[in-house]
Amino acid sequence: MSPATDRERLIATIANLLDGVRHVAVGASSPIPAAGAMLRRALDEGRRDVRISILGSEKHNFFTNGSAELFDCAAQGRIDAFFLGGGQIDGEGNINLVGAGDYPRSSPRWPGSFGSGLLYYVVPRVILFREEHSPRVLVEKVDFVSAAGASGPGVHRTGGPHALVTSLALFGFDKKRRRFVLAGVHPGYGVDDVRARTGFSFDCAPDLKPTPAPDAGTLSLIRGRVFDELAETYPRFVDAVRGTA
Amino acid sequence: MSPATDRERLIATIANLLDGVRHVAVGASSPIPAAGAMLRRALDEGRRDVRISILGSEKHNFFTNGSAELFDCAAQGRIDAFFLGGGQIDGEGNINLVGAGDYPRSSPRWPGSFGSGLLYYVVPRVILFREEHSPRVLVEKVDFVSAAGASGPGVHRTGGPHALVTSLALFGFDKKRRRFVLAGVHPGYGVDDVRARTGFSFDCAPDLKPTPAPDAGTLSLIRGRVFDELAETYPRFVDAVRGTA
Amino acid sequence: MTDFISLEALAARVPDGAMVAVPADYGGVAMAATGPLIAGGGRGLHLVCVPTGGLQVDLLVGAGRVRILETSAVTLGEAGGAPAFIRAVQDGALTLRDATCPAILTGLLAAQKGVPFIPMRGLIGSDLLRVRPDWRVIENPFEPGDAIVAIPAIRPDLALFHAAEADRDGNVWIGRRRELALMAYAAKASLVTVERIRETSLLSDEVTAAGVLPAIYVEAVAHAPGGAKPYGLWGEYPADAEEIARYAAAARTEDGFRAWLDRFAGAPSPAFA
Amino acid sequence: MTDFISLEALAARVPDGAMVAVPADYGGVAMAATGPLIAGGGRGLHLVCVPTGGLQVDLLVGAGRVRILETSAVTLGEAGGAPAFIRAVQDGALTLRDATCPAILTGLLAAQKGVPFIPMRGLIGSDLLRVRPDWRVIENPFEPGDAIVAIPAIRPDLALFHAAEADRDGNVWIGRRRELALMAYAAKASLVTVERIRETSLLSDEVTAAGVLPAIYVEAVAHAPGGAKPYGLWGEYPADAEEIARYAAAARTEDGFRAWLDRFAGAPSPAFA
Repeated sequence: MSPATDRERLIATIANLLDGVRHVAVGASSPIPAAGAMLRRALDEGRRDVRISILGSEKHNFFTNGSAELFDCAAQGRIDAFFLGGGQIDGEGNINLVGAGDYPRSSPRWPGSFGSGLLYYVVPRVILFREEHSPRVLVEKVDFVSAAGASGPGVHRTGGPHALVTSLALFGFDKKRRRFVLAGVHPGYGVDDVRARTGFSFDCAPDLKPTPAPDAGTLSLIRGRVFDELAETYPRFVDAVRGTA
Repeated sequence: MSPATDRERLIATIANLLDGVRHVAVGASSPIPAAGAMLRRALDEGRRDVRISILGSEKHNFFTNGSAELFDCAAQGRIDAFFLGGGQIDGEGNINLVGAGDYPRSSPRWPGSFGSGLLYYVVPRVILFREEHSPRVLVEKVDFVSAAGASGPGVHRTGGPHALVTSLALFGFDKKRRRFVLAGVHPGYGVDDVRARTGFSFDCAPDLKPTPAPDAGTLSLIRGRVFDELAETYPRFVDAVRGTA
Repeated sequence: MTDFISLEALAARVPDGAMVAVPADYGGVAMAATGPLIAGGGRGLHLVCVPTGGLQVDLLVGAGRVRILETSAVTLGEAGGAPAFIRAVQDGALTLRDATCPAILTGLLAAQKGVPFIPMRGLIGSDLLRVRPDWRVIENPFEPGDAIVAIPAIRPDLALFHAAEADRDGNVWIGRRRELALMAYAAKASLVTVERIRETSLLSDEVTAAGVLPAIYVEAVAHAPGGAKPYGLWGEYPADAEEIARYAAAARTEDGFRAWLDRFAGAPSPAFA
Repeated sequence: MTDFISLEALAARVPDGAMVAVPADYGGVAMAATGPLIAGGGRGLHLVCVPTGGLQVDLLVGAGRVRILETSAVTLGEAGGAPAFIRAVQDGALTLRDATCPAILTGLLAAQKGVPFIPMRGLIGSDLLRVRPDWRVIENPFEPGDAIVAIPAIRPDLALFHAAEADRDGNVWIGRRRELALMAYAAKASLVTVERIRETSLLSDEVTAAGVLPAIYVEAVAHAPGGAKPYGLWGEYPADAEEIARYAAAARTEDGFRAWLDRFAGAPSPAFA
């Protein structure tokens, strides 16, 4: 078997972050998070049932109460993990899905905040996923806060950032200090590379190590069952990754 | 054709009170109000469409969003008329559906307030219907206010009592003075009979007259089409009234 | 995932003191679970009627299983008042939380939405508001001087109801009785009895999917054909008005109540409360 | 009762300045009404995207028909950003009301419930709250010191969407796309385009009834087979991703936008704004 590709490593990293979840929701157009969730489900089979809701998918959508049900479920505590991205993500975990520069005439203007204004606050494990790791994306301070990374006392907050996964590294988030903590660097890079390409300051975990590659059994699951399942929703993505594997 | 019975007169009286409505809702176990609504619909045919929702009926129920839809529709202003009764009704239009005596150990205890706590406030024409006309029912002051007849400033109030119909008389309601106004007395009775059997004081309309009997065309509609339609939901009631007609 | 269990096992999942939401007469009452619930379920229940109660509530109250009763009404419909409920009220044997239908629906909606309260119109000037200190009059933040009532969230431990069908995944077809979905969303978990269990997924076509409560809300399903009787089930069978009237007559006395219940439950019922 | 009219007549019922709620890409977009709306509908519209917008919104914005845009996002999905929307934002040609999906759904729910507002969690500490002075932070009346955001009711003049079927009474089958019902409850009236009109009542059996929006909310229906294309319609046909991508490429220029729109509408479009 060929070694894990970068994307397969990301999928395995995400599956690790989902250890123990009962229900994970995945936004539209998110093949790597969806694959991570499918891998988690495959790894847990026979021990624990993992539900996956993929927004916009007819097959992976058991909701029957319209657009509201995802948000209701999340507010009820029935969703353990969700994925968010961001045109900008800052060192306090604030995310910006609206645009750079002065609002309202943002440039670039991105689509908008979607459900982040609630989900970031009530889903216990929000995994921030953005492949591009650059000072343009990972900024000191976002230009517009679509959803805040942390909240003070007096704000009901059962959810928030659990990790930040990029093509370069894996960060945890320290809610008390409101700072990201570098927990793993992908092979071929060092902490200095991460610092050079990150616009915010962060801490380093004492046990910082290279993010592990999936073992052979896991890799085989990814290339077999997970990509087969993923192809139902993301056929072009699977064609592309299978071509490189 | 035999002359109108008392109940046929009540049905015609209610149909008159519903003149101009687009949508009338009728509670469960209310055959006379339902017949009044059906007569209104029959009279308006070809000129104006009248919708009737009968709660608990499968046939006359176009709601598809569960128990909430009636209340939502009412709060949206989509229901023009509704019927309420009351173990006690007082001179300010307050109604008591809970029980007599000291709450909570009421005696008698009636079923409860049902939807009155909202509907009385937001349905423009609430028709209070109670066949029994006695000082026991029509009291000076109810023992428990399930829903208030009138509200002061600072209370959103788009609905309230429009009329009170009993086996003896028809009252209107003066919202400003918070008093019932006797508008009609059924044949065979006079104002003094009404006073003697009413526990609250009330005003008399200057044009007070006997409540009119339905004309021959209306009576024929009641005995034909209206009772046929009513029999789908209230077969035993129709058997009984047709036996006396 | 959803467990498929017996009525007795279902009833045993209702612990002492649980807050349990149950539907109105016309809405899919899990009548067949009532006997097992009295025999082997919890005591000191807090019943929430969505939004009114009937025979099942009267049986549970008469059997002394209810400590708190939150409802907009208890009635046997055309058969008249609910005898055990009326006795319990007059004996002061219940903590009553009298409500109005939309207030109960609003409280459940607040739980569905994960918010502490939702406001509703009406109620001001009523004694309902006086006897419900848990409801608060607040000022509409968008219009000074406009008073409105805030109804706190109702978060039942369990919702208990009967429906036509479940599939093997635990999805339940509730059709247009969407207050059952409301109860299930608001509750921590739902216990459901069904007429039939089907082998194909209710979500496999969009027409049946439109009437489905998804399995995520459903903790357990018990197979109970005719499980709403003597109440009816929409699209399945009508209510047995004669039987309900017989109950209403019998339950005027404690002995008559017990005799009817024993016959209904198919076994002598255990000690009441 | 519900009127059955042409797409042009339907579009003509959208007056200048109307607040119009439209669904998300996946939810039954009345695409076939877009051309007629630009040709003969109102100007200066206030669009409310439930809860996000796509191609239809981009066309209306690009044609200069939109004055206020209330949305949680505008996107062409895999085809990328919405070019006319982005241009209008950067030109300052729109009054933007940026939101988050559940805030829009909450505002519509408040209208459905006939209340001035409903609270929601989240939002605190965001710039959404800063740019939406119409949202208020209040104190939870049941827990001192607990801040929560009150979202005011959104009461559209019209809801405009596409669905699979209507019957002759004006009932519309929406299936599990219940945000269409939410829009319709909240709006004063709904304008609906449908794939098919059937002669038998959708309410005549409980299985189809479960997915019905009743006629009381539906002012007018227009027959428009394929009316969501190039978007898809659940259970009917998939989206045409290539066509949406072609639009995304064409609309990068004003000329390309206009050429695509003329072809889509089947006629030269009138002057923009």
